[in-house]
Amino acid sequence: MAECPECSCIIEIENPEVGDIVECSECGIELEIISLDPLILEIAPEEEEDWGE
Amino acid sequence: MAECPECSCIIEIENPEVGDIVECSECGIELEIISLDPLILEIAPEEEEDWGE
Amino acid sequence: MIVIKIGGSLGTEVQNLAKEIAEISKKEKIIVVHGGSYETTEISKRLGKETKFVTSVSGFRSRYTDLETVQIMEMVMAGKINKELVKLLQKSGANALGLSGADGKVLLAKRKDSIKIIEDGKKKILKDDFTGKVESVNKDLITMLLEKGYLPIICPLAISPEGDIVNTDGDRAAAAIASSLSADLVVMTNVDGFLKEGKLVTELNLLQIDEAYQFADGGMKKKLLAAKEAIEQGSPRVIIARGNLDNPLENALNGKRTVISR
Amino acid sequence: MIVIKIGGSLGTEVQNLAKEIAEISKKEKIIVVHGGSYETTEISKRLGKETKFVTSVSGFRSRYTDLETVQIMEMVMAGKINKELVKLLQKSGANALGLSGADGKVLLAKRKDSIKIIEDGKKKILKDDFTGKVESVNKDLITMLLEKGYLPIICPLAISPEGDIVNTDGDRAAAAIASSLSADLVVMTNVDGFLKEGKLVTELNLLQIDEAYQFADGGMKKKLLAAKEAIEQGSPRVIIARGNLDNPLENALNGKRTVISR
Repeated sequence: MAECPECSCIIEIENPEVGDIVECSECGIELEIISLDPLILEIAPEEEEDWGE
Repeated sequence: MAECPECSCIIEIENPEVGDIVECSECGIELEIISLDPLILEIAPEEEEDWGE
Repeated sequence: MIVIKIGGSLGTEVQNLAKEIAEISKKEKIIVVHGGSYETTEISKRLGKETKFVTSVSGFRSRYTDLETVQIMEMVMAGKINKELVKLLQKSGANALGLSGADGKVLLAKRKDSIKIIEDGKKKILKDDFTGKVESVNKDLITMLLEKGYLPIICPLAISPEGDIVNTDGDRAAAAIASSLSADLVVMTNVDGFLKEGKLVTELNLLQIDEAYQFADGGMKKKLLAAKEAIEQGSPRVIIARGNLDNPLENALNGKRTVISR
Repeated sequence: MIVIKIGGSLGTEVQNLAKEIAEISKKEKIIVVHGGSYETTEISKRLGKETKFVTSVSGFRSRYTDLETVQIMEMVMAGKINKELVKLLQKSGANALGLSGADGKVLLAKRKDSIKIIEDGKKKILKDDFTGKVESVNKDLITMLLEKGYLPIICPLAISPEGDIVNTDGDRAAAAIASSLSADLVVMTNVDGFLKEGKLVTELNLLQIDEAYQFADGGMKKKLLAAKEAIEQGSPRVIIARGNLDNPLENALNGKRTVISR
């Protein structure tokens, strides 16, 4: 369980891993799992995707 | 035993190896051993020496 | 003026192309942009560095480029491939001059220190990745070199404003260079061009590219995207043609190919 | 104008130097020439390629440079070291631009496809060796780049008239570049300068170099020879100074060093 930094609702996440992107079930914003213990979420960067050689 | 290409005298060479430089005992020119069987000599190139990194 | 994008292989096909390029560069200004992904993976293996590929959100396969990987790419792409191409073209009579995008800021790219990827079906954030997209081209430097008779050979390792060397996609880097110079772009590949259900499509315009996209595989998708970016930003024409035949450049300019224009 | 010859190490000492060079290049034109022998041997080992050193007839140690070694040097020197130096200087605010001697024929060298060496006491001919001596410098290209505000970083892999890439000695390549541009040459090393029986000799002229030669070890012998070649061919001054201290360039220009002049 963790709090959405955008709308403060409590979200349940199954087998979370650091770096995962999850969507807030309430406000739908994309969140990044920053740490597991304690479980902390941050708003995921709006990065355009990229690729190289 | 091999013939000096410069002065045609016959030279004796102990345990020759391809690429060795030897001096003709007669005319003193530098010779390069090109092959062993048969033993063939050529006048060694006048190359300046060089080195790199 | 023509920008020619080739892969990273140094086999017979590029030796044919080098002779053609040297010949044509006598009457037409030419810039070569090359890749090197395959050889980078090979040399990484020999150096004991495991290559990790990630998939971008819209499905493009990309090398996870940590700092050690950047240095291996400097060795393989900016070093071996770039200088072997310089050697090949010098031997064919062209005054080739090799540059990476970092040199003189030929390619300035914005580095994203975190990018979104898909891994085992999960959307994830990947950090410490030195990948980026070309944002600007030092066209004054390229033009100056061309005017003095040099043939620039550019490796798509760009530099970020912070001074980091960044891995960029060769096709898109070539597109950025071509459009900055309003030059045609020829992309060499190992098929005849864009194939729609197995049949060569000889002409496409900007509007048709999105539709063509659905019929293309990963590699061709990237080339169609690069073509679109090139034309939108000022390149008059993009040609996709086969590189592994006898006169690849002659064929690309006048033979069997896909021509994309506005 | 100053040509600065540095080794190939990318440790803290070169990071200090990079900041100084970026600073001084605002008011003085600077060209950097670098080596890379140590790192080349390291990467060769990791790639499973055994390095063979040979001794030239007059006693200089030289790497047997077959074709595979040339490609490893392209990777390590023209690739990794050159581009890491470009990155370092770009981060310090200088618009660095890296080139190998093959690019635009910056360094033209005569390749000797057979050289005389001493092996196990025997004089021998060594074939297929891609080593050579710099015969000419493309000073127009270097001058053009300097005038446009670039800082050239040159790797001593030259090109022969036949189009082969050739290993040349970094000190002598720097000497050729400095003399072609009538520039001062600063050679960074890991001692205070030329030491005669342990004591620093602060000044030497051309006549004294031959005598100094007897007191020098292999590495310093090469630097004295390069200094002699530089001054004989037009460089006003050659400075040999220590590179591994805080402000190496400041020290070289005004502190504890050996200054060689006509």
